[in-house]
Amino acid sequence: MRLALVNLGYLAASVLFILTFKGLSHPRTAVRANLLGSVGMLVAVVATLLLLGRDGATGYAVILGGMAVGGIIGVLLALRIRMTAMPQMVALLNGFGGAASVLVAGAALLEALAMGQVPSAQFTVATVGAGIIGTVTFWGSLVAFAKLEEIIGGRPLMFSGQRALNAALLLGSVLLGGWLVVTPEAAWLYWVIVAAATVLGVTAVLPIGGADMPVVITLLNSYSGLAACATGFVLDNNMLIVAGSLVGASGIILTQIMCRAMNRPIANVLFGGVGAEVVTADDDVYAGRVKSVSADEIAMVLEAARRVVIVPGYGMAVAQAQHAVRDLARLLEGRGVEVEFGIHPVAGRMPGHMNVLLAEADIPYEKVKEMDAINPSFAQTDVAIVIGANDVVNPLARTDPTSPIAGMPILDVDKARTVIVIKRSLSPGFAGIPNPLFAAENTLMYFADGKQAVLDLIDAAKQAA
Amino acid sequence: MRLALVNLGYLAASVLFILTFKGLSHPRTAVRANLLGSVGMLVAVVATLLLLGRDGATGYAVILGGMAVGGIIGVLLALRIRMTAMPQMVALLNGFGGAASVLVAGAALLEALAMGQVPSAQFTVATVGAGIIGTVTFWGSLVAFAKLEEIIGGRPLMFSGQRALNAALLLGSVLLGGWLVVTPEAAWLYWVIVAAATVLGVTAVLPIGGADMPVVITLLNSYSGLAACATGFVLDNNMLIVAGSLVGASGIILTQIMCRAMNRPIANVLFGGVGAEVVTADDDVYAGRVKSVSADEIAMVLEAARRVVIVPGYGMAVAQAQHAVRDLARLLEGRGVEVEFGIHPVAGRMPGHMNVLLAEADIPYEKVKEMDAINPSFAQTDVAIVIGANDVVNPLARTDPTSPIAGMPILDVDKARTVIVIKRSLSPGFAGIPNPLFAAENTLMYFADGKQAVLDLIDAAKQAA
Amino acid sequence: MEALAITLFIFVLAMFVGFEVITKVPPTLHTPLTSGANAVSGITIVGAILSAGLQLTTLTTVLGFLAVVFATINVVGGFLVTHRMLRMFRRK
Amino acid sequence: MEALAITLFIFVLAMFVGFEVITKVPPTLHTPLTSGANAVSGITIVGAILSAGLQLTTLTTVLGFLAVVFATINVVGGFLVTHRMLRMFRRK
Ligand SMILES: NC(=O)c1ccc[n+]([C@@H]2O[C@H](COP(=O)([O-])OP(=O)(O)OC[C@H]3O[C@@H](n4cnc5c(N)ncnc54)[C@H](OP(=O)(O)O)[C@@H]3O)[C@@H](O)[C@H]2O)c1
Ligand SMILES: NC(=O)c1ccc[n+]([C@@H]2O[C@H](COP(=O)([O-])OP(=O)(O)OC[C@H]3O[C@@H](n4cnc5c(N)ncnc54)[C@H](OP(=O)(O)O)[C@@H]3O)[C@@H](O)[C@H]2O)c1
Repeated sequence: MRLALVNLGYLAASVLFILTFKGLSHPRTAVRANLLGSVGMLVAVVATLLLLGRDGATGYAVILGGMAVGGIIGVLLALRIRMTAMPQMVALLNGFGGAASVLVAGAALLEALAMGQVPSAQFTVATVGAGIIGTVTFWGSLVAFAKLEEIIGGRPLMFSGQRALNAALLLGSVLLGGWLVVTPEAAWLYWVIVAAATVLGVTAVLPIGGADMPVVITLLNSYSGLAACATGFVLDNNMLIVAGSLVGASGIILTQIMCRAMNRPIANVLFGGVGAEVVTADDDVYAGRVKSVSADEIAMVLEAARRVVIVPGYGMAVAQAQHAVRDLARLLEGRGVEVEFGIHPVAGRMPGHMNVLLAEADIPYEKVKEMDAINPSFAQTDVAIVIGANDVVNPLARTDPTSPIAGMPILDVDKARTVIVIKRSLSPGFAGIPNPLFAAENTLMYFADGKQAVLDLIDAAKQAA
Repeated sequence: MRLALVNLGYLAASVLFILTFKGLSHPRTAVRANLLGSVGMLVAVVATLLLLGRDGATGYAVILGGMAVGGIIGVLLALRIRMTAMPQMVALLNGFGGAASVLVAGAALLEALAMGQVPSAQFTVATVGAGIIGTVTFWGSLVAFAKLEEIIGGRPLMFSGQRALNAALLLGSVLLGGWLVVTPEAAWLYWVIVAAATVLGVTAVLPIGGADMPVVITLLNSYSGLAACATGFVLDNNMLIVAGSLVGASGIILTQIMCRAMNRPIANVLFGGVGAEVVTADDDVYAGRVKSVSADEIAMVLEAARRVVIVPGYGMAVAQAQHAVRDLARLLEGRGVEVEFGIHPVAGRMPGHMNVLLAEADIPYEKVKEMDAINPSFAQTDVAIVIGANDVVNPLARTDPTSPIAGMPILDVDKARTVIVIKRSLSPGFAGIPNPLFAAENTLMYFADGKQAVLDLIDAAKQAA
Repeated sequence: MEALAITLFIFVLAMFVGFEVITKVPPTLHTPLTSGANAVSGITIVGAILSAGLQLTTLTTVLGFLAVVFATINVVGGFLVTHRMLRMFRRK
Repeated sequence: MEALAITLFIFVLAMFVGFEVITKVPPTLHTPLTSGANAVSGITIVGAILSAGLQLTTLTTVLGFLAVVFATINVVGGFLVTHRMLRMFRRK
C-alpha cells in the first residue's frame, strides 16, 4: 500500500516535470510551469520520505539538516544574483547537481557492499557513469563559473599535449570503471575514478574561451541530466530516469541551437580553442571612414524617425543598460515612433540572455522579435540602434568566407536607413574580428559606455524636443 | 540472451512506431514513415516468434496459416478499394483489429486457467477491458461500414428507451466484468460479457446518422488502440502499450479536431441523433432568386478570370469527379489563370478526405490550401468553383445562431467576385438545412452530376477559346 | 518498482509522445493518419501469435488462429492502403 | 520483461517526450529553460535522501548529507531563480 503510494507519487512527479517543460513553450504559461516543476520536486521528496519510513530509517535529522543548509544557500544565491550574471549562476547550480550525483552513486555503492550484496553489472556500470559524468560536470561547471566571473582569465589556456592528456584521462577512468564492474567490492576504485574525472573536468574546460562558456554550460547541463539518469539506473528509479532524460534532452537541444546559430560544429567549440588570438582592429577596414557623432546629432536623427529597431548585444549586459534602453524606447514611443527589438539567437553570452534582460526592464515580449521575424523589416526601418552588439551584426559573416563567423546568419541592421552603434571603442567582440559595419556609409558611431550613452541620448532627445 | 534479443526487438518496434507517427507530419516523409511502421510490425512479429521458440511452441503451422489467410484478404481489400471508399475501408479494418483483441484476451484467460494459474486482478481487469472495448469496436465498426456502404440506411435508427438500454448494457458488462475479476475461473463469464458488448456495439452506433460515421470511426479507432493497450496490460508487454497508446492518442485528437470543426460537442454526435429530420429546401430562401446557368455561360465567366479557387465537398467524392477537376484546373492554368484549392477541415466524410482524392488525381499538395490559409484570399479571387460542397460554404453558420451549424467556421467563397456552385439540385447537405449562398447575388448554379458537369465545362471552355 | 506501476509509467509516457507527435500531423494527411494508426493497432497480432503458437488447448488454438487472421488483415490491409494513399501525394 | 529492458524503454520514451516538448520552447525562454532544467536535474535529491536517511555507515551518512545539501541548493536555487526571471516576462 505504502509502496503503491510512493510509486504513484513518483509517477505524478514525472508528469509534473513533463508539464513543466511543456508550459515553458509560452511566456504566459511559463510561471505556472515552473511552479508545477517545484511541486513535482516536492511530491518526489515526500514520496521518498514515505519510502524511507517503510525501511524504518532514523536519519530524518540528517536529511532535514541537509535540506535546511542547502535551502538557505539556494535562496540566498537565487535572490542575490544580478540578472546579468545568470550564466554564472546556472553554471554554479549545475555543478552542485553534478556533485550530488557523484556522492549519491558513491554512497549507494558503499551501502550495497555494507549490506553484503554483490552489485549487478547494471548497478556498477551506472555507478561509474554517474561518477564520471557527475565529476566532470562539477569541475567543468566550476571552471566555467570562474571564467565568467573573471576569477580566472577568459582566454583559452592551451598547452601542448592537452588533448592527449584529456583522452588519456577519459580512457583511464573508463578502464578503471571496467575494473570496478568486475570487482565491485573494491569501492576505493570509485574514488580513484572520481579523482581522474576531476582532473579531466578541469583540463577539458580550461582550454575553452570565456565566450564559449555558454555552450559548455548547456552541455554540462545535459550531462547533469544524464548523470541523474545514470543514478536512476543505479537506484532502479523510473522517475529519476524521466527527469534526467528531460534535462538531458533540453541541454542537447540548446547546445545544438547555439552551435547552429554560430555556424560552428560542437567539436570546434570544445576543442578549437577559439578566442585564443585576438585580431586587432584592421586599419584597412576603418581608416578614415568611421563617423563618430555626439548625442545631439543622434537626437536629431531620431527626431525624423518613424520606425526604430533596437539591437542589443553582450555590451548591454556588461553596461547593465537595459533599464535605460527601456526609457529610451518609451520616450520614442511617446512621440509616435514604432519601436521594436531585434534579438539574435546568440546575442549576449547565453541563449535568451537578451530576452531576460529586456523582460527585467519590463519591456513587453510582443515587441521583442526573433531574427527571422525582424530581418525583413530592416529595409523599412529608419534607424537601427545597435547597443553593445558586434559579431551578431557583422556583415563579414555574409561576405568573407574565410572569417571565423562565415555563414553565421546575422541581423541585417545595415539595411536600415541609418545605423547608430553604441560601444566604447572600435575593439572587436567575441570573435575577435573587425566589423565593416562601423565604417559603413550609413553608420554613425557613438563611443561611450552603454548605459551612460543611452542616458545621454535620452537627455539630448528631451532637449531637442 | 534470447529474451534480451526479444526485448530489444520490442523496443526497436516501439521506436519505429513512434517514428511512423512523427514522419506523418509531412507529405515528403510520410511514405517512408509508413514503411517504417510496417518494418516495426515485422520486427515485432519476428521477436514474438523468437519468444515462442524458447517455450518450445509447436503451432508455427497455425500461425503461418493464419497469416497467409489474413495477408491475402488484407492485400485484396487494400488493392481493390476505391479511394472514395476510404472511410468504409478504415471502418472494416478497424473492426478486425477490435475482434483480434477480443480473441487474444479470451484465449489468454483460457490459457492462464488451463495452466492452473490464478490470474491477478490486473490480468482480469485488463482482460475484461480488452473484451468490452474490442467487441464494441468490432460491431460498431461493422455498423458504420454498413451505413457508409449503404447496406443499411444512413438515417439514424432511434427508438424510445435506446439510451437507457445502452446504459444498462454498459453497466451490465462492467458488473459481469467485476464478477469475473472476483471469480476468474468462471471463464464463461467472459463470453457473456462479449455477448452484451455485441448488442451494445450495434445499438450504440445505429442511432448515429451516416454522415457522423467518420467521427464514430475515429473514435472506434482510438478504442482499438486502447484495446491493444489493455491487451498489453494482460500480456505485460510494453510494446503493445506503446503502440496502443499512440493509436489511442491519434483517434482522440482526430475526434476532437472534427468535433471542433463542426462546432458540436462529442456527446451531441454520439447521442444527438443529428440527421434524423431533413429540413427540405426553404422556399423563403431560394424563391425566384436562384440563377441557373449553362456550361457555356460559365465558360465565359472563366474566360475573364485571373484567379480561381476550387472548393470540393462530399459531392466530388460521390461523383468521383477528382480527375475531371484536375483536367479543368490544368486547362485554366494553361491559360495563365492562378488556380488553388480550398479545403475545409470537415469537407467530405472524413478528415483529409478531399486531400486524398486530389492527391489521387495528381494535384500537387502545394496548391491545396487549408481553410485558414485560403480564406483571406477570396476577396482577391475572381471565381470560386464549389463542387459538391454545401454545409462547409453555408453562410448561415455565420449569421444564424439557431442553425445546427451555427459557429462552425466556413470557407468564405461568398467573398469571391463570382461563385459557381455545381450540384445536382437544391437539396441540402448533411446538416439538412438550406444554403442562402445558392440564392446570393454573385452565385451561379450549375445543376448536374459533379463529374459530368466538370467535363461539360471543359468542353465549353475549349470551344469558347 | 511493482509491475503495474511500471506499466502505468510506460502508458503515461507513451500517451505524451503520442499527443506531441500527432498534433503535428497536418490536416492534409489526416486520412492516411487514420488508416496508418489503424494498421499499428493490429499490433495485437503479437498476442494472437502467442496464443496460436502455444497450442495449449484446441479452443485457445482456434481462437489464436482466428485472432491471427483478423490481426493480419488489419495490419497488411492497413499499411498497404496507407501506402497507396501516401504515394499519391506529389510535389509540383 | 527484464528490469534493464524496462528501464531502457522508459529512458527512450522519456527522451522522445523531452525532444518533442523542448523543441517547442521559443528562444525568448531559453535562459529560463536552462535554469529550470537545471533545477529539475536536482532530482538526485531523491537518492541523497535515501542515503542520508538509511544511515548505514558513518561514511554513507556523511556522503548522503553532503549530497542532500548540494542537491537542495540546486533545486531551491534553480526553481527560485527561474521564477524570478519568468515573473519579469510581461505582456503589453
Ligand atoms: N548567446 C550565446 O548563447 C552565445 C554563446 C556562445 C558564444 N556567443 C558569442 O558571443 C557573441 C555575441 O555577440 P554580441 O554581438 O552580442 O557581442 P560581441 O560580439 O561579443 O560584442 C560585444 C560588444 O559589446 C561592446 N561592449 C562591451 N562592454 C560594453 C559596455 N559597457 N558598453 C558598451 N559596449 C560594450 C564591446 O565593444 P567595446 O569593447 O568597444 O565596448 C563588444 O564589441 C557572438 O560571437 C556569439 O557567437 C554567444
Ligand atoms: N469530413 C469529416 O470528417 C466529416 C465528419 C462528420 C461529418 N461531416 C459533415 O459532412 C458535411 C461535409 O460538408 P460538405 O460541404 O463537404 O458536404 P455536404 O454539406 O454533405 O454537401 C454535399 C453536397 O454534395 C452534393 N452532391 C452529392 N452527390 C453529388 C454528385 N454526384 N454530384 C454533384 N453534387 C453532389 C449534394 O447536393 P445534391 O444532392 O443537390 O447534388 C450535397 O448538397 C458537413 O456538414 C460536416 O459537418 C464531415
